[in-house]
Parts: sequence; C-alpha cells; structure tokens
Amino acid sequence: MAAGATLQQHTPWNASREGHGIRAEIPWIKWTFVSVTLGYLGLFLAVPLAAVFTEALRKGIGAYLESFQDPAALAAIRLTLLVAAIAVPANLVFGLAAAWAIAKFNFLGKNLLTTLIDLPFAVSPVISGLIYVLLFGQQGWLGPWLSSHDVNVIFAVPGIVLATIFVTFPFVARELIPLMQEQGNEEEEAALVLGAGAWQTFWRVTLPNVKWALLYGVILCNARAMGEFGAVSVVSGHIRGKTNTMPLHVEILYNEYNFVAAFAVASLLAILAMVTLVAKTFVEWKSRQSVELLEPTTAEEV
Amino acid sequence: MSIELRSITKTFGSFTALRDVSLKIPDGELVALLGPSGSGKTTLLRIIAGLESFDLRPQSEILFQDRNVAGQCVGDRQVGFVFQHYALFRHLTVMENIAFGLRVRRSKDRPSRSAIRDKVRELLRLIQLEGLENRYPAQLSGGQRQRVALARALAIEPKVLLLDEPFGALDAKVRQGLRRWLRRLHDEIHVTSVFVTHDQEEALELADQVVVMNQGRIEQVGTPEDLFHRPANAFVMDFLGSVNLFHGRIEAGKAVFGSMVLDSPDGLEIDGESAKLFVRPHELELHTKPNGAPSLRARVVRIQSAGPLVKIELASESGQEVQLEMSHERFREEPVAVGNDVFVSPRDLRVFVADYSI
Amino acid sequence: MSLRRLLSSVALAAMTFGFLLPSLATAKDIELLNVSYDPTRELYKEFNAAFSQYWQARTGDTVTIQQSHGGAGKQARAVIDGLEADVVTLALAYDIDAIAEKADLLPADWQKRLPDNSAPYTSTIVFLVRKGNPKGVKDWNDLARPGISVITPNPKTSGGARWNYLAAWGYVLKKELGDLARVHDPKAAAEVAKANAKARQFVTALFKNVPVLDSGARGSTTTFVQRGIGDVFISWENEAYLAIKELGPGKFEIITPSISILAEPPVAVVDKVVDKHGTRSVAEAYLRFLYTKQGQELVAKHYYRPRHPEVAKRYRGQFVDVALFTIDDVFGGWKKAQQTHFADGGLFDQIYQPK
Amino acid sequence: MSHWKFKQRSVLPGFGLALGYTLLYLSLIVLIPLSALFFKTATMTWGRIWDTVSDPRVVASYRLTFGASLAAAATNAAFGFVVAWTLVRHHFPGKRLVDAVVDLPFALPTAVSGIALTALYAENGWIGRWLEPLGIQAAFSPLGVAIALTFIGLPFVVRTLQPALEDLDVEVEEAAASLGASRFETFRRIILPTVFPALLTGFALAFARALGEYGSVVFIAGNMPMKTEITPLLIIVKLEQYDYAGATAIAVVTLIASFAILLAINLIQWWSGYRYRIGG
Repeated sequence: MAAGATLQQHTPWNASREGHGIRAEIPWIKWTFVSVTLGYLGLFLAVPLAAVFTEALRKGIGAYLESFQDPAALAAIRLTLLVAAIAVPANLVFGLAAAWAIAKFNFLGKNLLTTLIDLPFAVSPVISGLIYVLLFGQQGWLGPWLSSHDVNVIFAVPGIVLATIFVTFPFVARELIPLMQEQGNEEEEAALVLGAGAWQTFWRVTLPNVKWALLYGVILCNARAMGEFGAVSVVSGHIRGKTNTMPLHVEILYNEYNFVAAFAVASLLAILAMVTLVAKTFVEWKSRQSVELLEPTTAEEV
Repeated sequence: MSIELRSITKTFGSFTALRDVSLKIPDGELVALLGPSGSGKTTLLRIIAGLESFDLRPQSEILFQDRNVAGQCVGDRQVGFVFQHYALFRHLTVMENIAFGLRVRRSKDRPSRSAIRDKVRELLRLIQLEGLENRYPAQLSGGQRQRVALARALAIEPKVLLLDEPFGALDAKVRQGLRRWLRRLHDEIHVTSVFVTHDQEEALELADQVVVMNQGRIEQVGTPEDLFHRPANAFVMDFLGSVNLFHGRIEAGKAVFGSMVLDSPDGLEIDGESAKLFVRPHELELHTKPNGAPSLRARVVRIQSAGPLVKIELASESGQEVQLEMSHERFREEPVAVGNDVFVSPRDLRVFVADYSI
Repeated sequence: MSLRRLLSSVALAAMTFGFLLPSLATAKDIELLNVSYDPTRELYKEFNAAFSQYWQARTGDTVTIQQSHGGAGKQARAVIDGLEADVVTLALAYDIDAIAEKADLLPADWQKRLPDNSAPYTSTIVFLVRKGNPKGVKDWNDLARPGISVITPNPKTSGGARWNYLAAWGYVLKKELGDLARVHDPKAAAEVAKANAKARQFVTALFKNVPVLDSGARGSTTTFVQRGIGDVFISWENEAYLAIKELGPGKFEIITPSISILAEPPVAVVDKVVDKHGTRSVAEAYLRFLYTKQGQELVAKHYYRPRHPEVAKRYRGQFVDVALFTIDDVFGGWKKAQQTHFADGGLFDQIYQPK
Repeated sequence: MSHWKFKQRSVLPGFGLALGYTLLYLSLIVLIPLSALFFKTATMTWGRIWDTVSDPRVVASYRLTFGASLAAAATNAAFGFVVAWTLVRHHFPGKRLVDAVVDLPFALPTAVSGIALTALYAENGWIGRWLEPLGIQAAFSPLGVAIALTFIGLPFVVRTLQPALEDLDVEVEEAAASLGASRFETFRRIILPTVFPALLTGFALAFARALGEYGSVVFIAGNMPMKTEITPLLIIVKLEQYDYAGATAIAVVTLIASFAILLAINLIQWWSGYRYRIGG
C-alpha cells in the first residue's frame, strides 16, 4: 500500500545488482537514466523543499526563530505531539492484532477484511473528517447526547485524534501483514511445541521477528499523523492555540500574511519529514541486516 | 512411549489429505513415513504432534501409551518436533534456541538458570557443536542448524521425537553423515521417533519400520527388508528402487508379455485382464543364447561399467527400454557389446493386476 | 526486554485512548470563544486584549478570548455542528440566520437585539489595483472589459465574495434604473426585469475575467498580492487597506467605485452556548464593548467604518465617500439574495453552466 | 462447496482475540463512521441524489479529478519506472540520498506541499516565471492540479516497482540474451511483462491517492467552477452551504470509486501473486 510498503525486500544499494555481465549498460544509457531520475526528483522533490526553507529564512534566522516563540505555535506543536502520541500507539496495537489474524490464519472473508483495512488510505481526507462530523456533530447521531453530557468530541482533541487515527489507520497493519505472511507459522509452531504459551510465543518469537517492520510502520504512521491536514481541518474548529495542529497553524499563519512564520512552522514539519526519512532509511538498513543474516553463509560444513 | 493412530481422516476443504489412516508405532522405535509429495505423510506427522487437527469422527483417536491425546494441545503433548526448515528462532543464539523450551516453562516447573545451562552444554556436546553456543542460526551451516533444531527439540526431554524431512534441505554428503549420526543418537537415547521423508534410501537405511504412504493412505508398513523384498503392491514396488515395467495380459492362465510367457501367479487367472510385470534391474539375467527359460529378445544400446555394478541399457523387440544390472564377474563371464542381440529373463517375478499405473 | 516494556505501556495507553480524554474547558478563568470570519483576525486580536483589560478592571475576572477564523460559511457550519462559540462575528447575517435556523442556538430575531442591525461596524467593497493603475480601472464597468483579470473569492464559499457579487449587480441596476428605490416599485417591473437581465450579463462577463476563485477572502488577497496574479482585486475595504499596509506599501492603490454596497457584518451572542457555559453576561458585555467609543476606535483603526458618530467623524478622512446601497434596499434581504443568486442552481451557478 | 468452514483450524492461539479486536476497532473507527455517510445520503430521494451527483459542475469536477489523477499517475508510472530502474540497476554518487528522498511527498504534510508548490509554480514563482513566457500557466490551472497530484503520487510507483525489479532473476535475462534477444527486446518481452503487475499496482495506488487528495491541491488549483474545482473541494463547498446530504452524496460517489480501485489493486496482486506470495 503506502509508500515504501515493501520494506522486507527492498535493498536499494545492494552492490551486487549493479549492472555487469548481461546487465552492463551502455554508459550513455546509464547516465541518461541517472539524469532523468535526478532531474525528475529534483524538480518534484528537492525544489519544493528548498522553497520552504528559502521562504522561512527570507527575513533571517532571527525572524525564523522568533516564529517559534509564539504561544500559539507552541500550542500547535504540543497538540500535534499529543495527537500523534495517542493515534500512533492505537494503530500500533490494532496493526499487530490485524496482522496476527490475517497473516497467521486462513479464514473466510480475509481478502475483504484486507481491503477494508486499506480503505481509509483511499478515502479522501475531506471525507475522513466529514464522517466524524456526521457522527459526533451537533446535527449528527451522537452529537446531542454527547453535548448533553458535556463531552466534546468534534472541534476538540478527541475529534482530531479520531480523524488522525482514521487517516493513519492502515499503516502499521500494512507493513506487518506481508512480512508475517512471508515468515510463515513455523517458528510460532516450534515455540508452541516447546511448551510456550500464547503470550510467550507472541512476545518472544513473533514480535522480535517483525520489530523492524513494526518500527517502520510506526514511523510512517507518525509522519502522516503529524502532517495530516484535510481531515483534521474539517473537525478542528481552528481555535487558535487550542485546536490547531501544526499543519493547520501553517494555514492560519499563511492567511495572516505572516509568511515567514508560516514557512517556519512548515519548515519544522519538513524537518520532521526529513527526520522521518532518515529514521526510515536506518530501519531499512537494520532490517536488511537481519534479512541478510538469513542468507546461507559459508560457515563450515559438518 | 508407543503411539497409536485410529482411523484418522483429514480434509482441507474439498481435498482429502488422509483417508481413514490407522497405525501403531511401538515404544522406542525409529519409524519412517515414506511417500511422494502430497501423500499425506507430513500431515500425519503434524497430527501426531498436535500441530494439525483431524476431522472429528467418533472412531478417530490418537493414543500415546494408551492415553488419548486428541484433546490435548500441542504444548502439553511433550513431543519434540524438528521442522523441515528447522524454524530456528532467528533472533536467538544457539544457546537461547536450545534453552527456549525450558525457559518458557511456568516458574514452578522451570529448572534453575544453572540447570538450564548445564542441560544446554550437555546437548551441545551431544550434537557436537560445543563452542558455537553464541552464534545466531544465520551463522551456521545447514547441517549445524539441523542439529541445533534437534537439540532444541530434545531439550524438553520429549516422550516422542518427530522430524519433518529432517535432511531434506541438505546436500548429499552432509545428509549421509547426519543420517548415520541420527541413527547412533537414536540407539543411544531410545526415544520413540517418527520422521518424514520422500527419499526411499534414507527410509530404508535409517528406520526400524517404514510406513509407505500414497494419496492419503498407508500402502504398506514393514521393516526395510519386508518392503524391498516383499512389496505389497505395485506402488510400493515402484516407489522403492528403480524397476522395469512390462505390460502384458492374462491369456489361458498364463501371463503373456510379447515373446515371453510366464506362469501366472495365484488369483490372476481371468483371461483378458491386463497385467504388469515388475522386475528390478539386478533381477534380470542376460544370455547371449536362449537357455530354455522364458525370455525376451533385446538389443544392447549402452553399457556403463564405471561403478560397482555394470549397467546395461537394452531395447526390447517392441522397442521398450529395459535396464539391467550385473556384477563385473558375471559381465566378464559372458561379455556383450553394443548392438548385440541378447536374451533377457527375469529371476524373480512380480506380476500385479492393473490398478496402479506408472 | 525494553521493546517489550515499551510496547506494554503503549498498549495500555492505547486502551485508554481518545474517548477518555477530558473535555477541554476546565480553566478557572473565564474563557470566551469568538468564531469569526477571515478579515477580522487583526481587529479582534487587538480588541480582545482591550476587552480583557476592561473586563478585569470592572469585575476583577480575567477573561481569555479564543479566536477562530476562516471562511464565513465554514465557520457558521462549525458552530452548527457543535463548535461551542459564545459569540459569533461573521461576514453575513445569512450565516448567523443559518445558525439560528439549523441548530436553533439563538432566536430568529437575533438581529434586533443589538443596535444597528447588530452590525457594530460596516465596510464596503472597493478595488485594489497595482501601483499606477496600469489598466486604468475606474469603476465597475471596467471589470467586465475584455483583457482585464479580476480576482475575487468564490461567492459559494466566501461571505466577502457575495458582497462583491451583489455590489456589482447593484451597480448595473443603479445605472439602468437611475434610482435604486424603483427596484421595489411594481410599476417599474418590466424595466427592473430588463435591468436584472443586463446585470446578469454584466456579472457573467465579470466572472469570465476571473482566473482564480479562492475559497476565502484571505486566499484571494494572497493570490493578488503575493502571487502577483490579476489586475484588479475586488475586496473588502478594510482588507484592501490592510493588504497595502502589511504587504506592499507603495505597490498598490485603492480605487473606489462610483457606487458600492454597504456591508454590515453582524455579531451575536449564541444563547444556548453562553447559557451552558454560564458566560452570558461577559459575552454580552464583549459585544456591547464593540459599540463603545473605545471599541469603535479600534474598529476604525482596522479600517472598518465605525457606527459611533463621534468616532466616525474623527476618521472621516480615512474613508472615501461613496454612494452605498444596502442589501435590503436592492435585494430584499439576505434570504432572498441567497436563494436567487447563490443557492445551488442559482444565478451564480448559471454563469458557469456550459451553454 | 459443502466443505468450507469460516476458518481453517490452526494450532496458533489468539485468533479470536486478534480478529475480534480487529473487527471491533475497524468498526468503531472506519465502518460505523463511514456508514453514517450512507445513512445521511439515504435521507435524500433517488432523484435528488442523482441531480446532486450529476450536476454539471460536479461532473466537471469528476472529470478534472479523474483526468488529473490519471495524468499524474501515468506520469509517475513512466518516470517512476525510470527512477526505480536507476535506483536498482545503477550506481552513482548520492544514490542513498536520492533513494531516501523518494518518500518525501509521503512524509511531508500536504499543506506544506501545497503552499510550497504554489509558491513555485505561480507566475512569479521560481518555476512559474520560466513557464509563463512559454504561455504555460501552471498554477491555478488543471496543469497545476496534475502537478500537485504527481508530487504526492511519486513514491507509490517507485516503491512498488523497486522490489519487483530487484526480484528479477539475472538468469532469465541471460537466457533471453543467449536466445538472441537484444537488450531492448529483453526489456520489452521479458522484464516489462514480469514487473507489469507491480507497475500497475503502483499506478493504481498513485491514482487512488490522487483521487482523494485535498490539502496540496486546494492551494494550487485556483478552484474555478467547471474548470479547476476538484471533487473533494466540492464536498467542502456543499458543506459550507449547509447541504450535508448533498455533500455526503458526492462523498459516497468518490468512496465507491476508491473502494473499486482498492479492490482492483487487491485483484491485481492476487492475480500476479506478487504481493501475498505465501511462503513454503
């Protein structure tokens, strides 16, 4: 599903794949490919990123740093962290449960279930927000009851959390399912034969085997949770300093002609994105290491 | 501990993996489940272990030493299971792998740390991998992994040891060595053991008893000698070792295979029934002239004398390919060359009616 | 095993997630939420501070006013859906009507509760052009000229854009009929119909010149000022002044058309919410403070036209004199205007209907 | 078949708990809220629903959304192939960095992408100022929408193709070469058909993602009725006119489209066996 969803097979800088023998490429073809790649990625990725930082630093580093003094900006950062801290673990637990059920067992409707888990990924963020308005809004099913019990869901933190959970719903599960399917059930069976209980098998065998994929899913999930705009925008209420997450705060600052501050907060999100990429690369590297350990080695024979 | 299976059937959807299988394995024996892939042997092994359920029918039972264990879950059956691909825990060292079964016990049953360490040491000695206890599975060769898997299974002191294609993933030389080692190990510890294999040589060499399976059924149970010399049916005959097959029919109480007419064995006197003659290559005699015995004319196509036996490839008068083996002495007595016309007569006869075809 | 410990605590957190979070309003100090529209951000930022001070001096309570800004339609919808606004200060009476009608949070006659139709300040619609007015824009009819590029937000989503649209429409009626009073004269019905047809043609031509329809007034300002798109920007008067002040002194000029609409952005206390929060008195005081001399000064400072005669007089120089008509005068009130022009399938939609 | 059972029996524990929790969570977070959409739509008559979803302005938005998504996904399929190929087969300085940066659109919040792209492609932006003299209007045109959608869809094609290209067996290529195929022939007849399911999956993922995208598009689209309004924006517009039922009716249409694409993706993967290869 999601980008880079195929962690366990992904070995981008494996030297052995560089073309030699039959795969040797004529140099001009190779360099055409490389330049098209660099050009395309440069145009679509590097330039926008550079634009964010250029705009943010337009009035100097002082003005840039000052943008983070604003209590509303700090509140937005705090809220974003809080939302991610709730949404990510919730989806983590779900992802483990779903992957266990789907990867380790055969049952009727498994394909449908897999598709339904993917669904939030393909649903427009606008709709993701809208459904919670329909459910919890004053005109919705539960709104009047909630309001009479003085519980705020929508236009408050719970609504933002729910919308965030919705949009990041499939991430962990989608990382785990293919890997756990590929690993099969033998190690778990071995543990059971050896007398391990259900939890022991899970904690001691299954979890260590998928920990890198799990972490990878969490990283992607977290990136999206912190960066979601559309869905959160619909349920937030945009109360400055209270229900604005960082992406919403960017929009607000932008609309206040405070471009430096807007791009400053945006650059913070961009830095988060880059940290995500670094973390992701690290996890890929670690997991590939553990995969490579599985390749047959030339250890001495019997 | 003896194992007894009574009337076990297993279906996966519309596919029947086991049909009404019953089997008794005496205490302390080393038994092979032999059969082609898809014959149900691995399913049977997994059912014994409790890794697979079987179809619930009132007469179906699994007894360990006369105790029905059908309702018992896998962890409580005290079986040691060696998986085909070993299923070693890749994130644990050799030592941790072997100790796993002891460490996951409830605290009141769990041996002390030092007891576990001693046990692991002992097992490492048994599998001859002392000094490798801190390696990870990925850092071991195939044969080493195999032995670690075995040690891990033995650590819990199982009443029954089950091995799924234990040497399947190893190359020929390692396989030979491990096979003998396993036999010696079994003679030493004498735990009832069942292993699955599709390699008849392995089964015949290693096992006290061999269970030949085909299409979810047991075809024959017996000692290696029984099976080889007294195969119960065409399948067993064909499956154990190479064999020449001649097609013929029963005519006037005789089995007719081209120019060769044989006395029909008992119970095969129905005229017109098609018959099959199975003869192993070493059971065929070769003569340059007819000697009175029923024989087939054939022409020598190829002679391969590099090896313990001389292997001769012949083409019969109907064009069928016939394989023959003889000793070097016999070959020297009556030498033939490619292109010679010769006469071939079977020493041992096994004619089966046609309900099995190759 | 640290991974294990981490995961257990995470699992625990997950089980207690979301629903158990305490609702937010537990602060001891008084909090008010003012849900407002796009161009009032700067005004209320300053006004809130002033009111807090005033209220503390009078009662000793500290009052913190939370702000929420956005397109007026979006904001009204949020209140309808349960955003607990103590007061709403929106662009159009229609939006507050919608709150009254759809969510019944305040009485239908809310507009009668405060002076001047509950609109403590007014504004109008003017043009912002680039320095030196290179396209020579003087009045509404220039906007429909071919080759001119006009920026306005989308009337379907922006309150300000509806004012823009209606001002343009009113300009044609005035030109055709001479006197806008005749719109409601039954004897002039035929002429009015003809004038309306002309107005429709004109507005259609005008919107054909619009290259970007942003969803809110602020988006349009950015497009015009920041992105450099368009020759004329039809804008709130205060937004135009603010844009010049904030974004490009010396880069833009304001052009006042011969006639424009009197925009009356209304304010109201949301009864059900203040009763629930127990904030009625402070909310009412907050809105009434808008009408005080101090409030009106702030209003004028942010380029809204003050109602207070004294303040208005003082700031007369700041605002150009322009003939203004009201929406009631020409369109018979918001409800009717909304129905005829902006509802789905209304006149505005027909502009974009393929022929 | 009379033999099927809900679940094949297995010795592994925890199926009930895991599936139960999965279904509960799925229902609470996804299914029940989504069903609200259908119930709200059901308050309208069929005629009203049809009028709403077939309104010319809405239809124009479908056309734009589908068209731009298709164009973006196709662009990504073509260039994504080149990128994936380069990253798998070639070595060049900075390759690690390039590989890591492919996921940027995924990690970057859409709002940030939106304002950054708008700033770049507007007439006075870094890129827009070069396009303008050529008579190309990038921002505030369907082209702008396609640019934003290309940006967000970029990782999908690359990331689904990469493993498929890596899995290619060098022996197969050698076999083709030994049979006399040229490099290009080998590519066209052997490599392309082998990785085609992955390419198709990547394309469909990018397409599905593009259909629903909102945050990065609204800034750059210009939002002209009939011209540059995307469907998710129309949902917002309907909402802001207090037309909940109308908004949900359009939402249902897009939801069904999303679901259909997802099913198609799962079918492609089932068909090619490329994703859910079950080990052993």
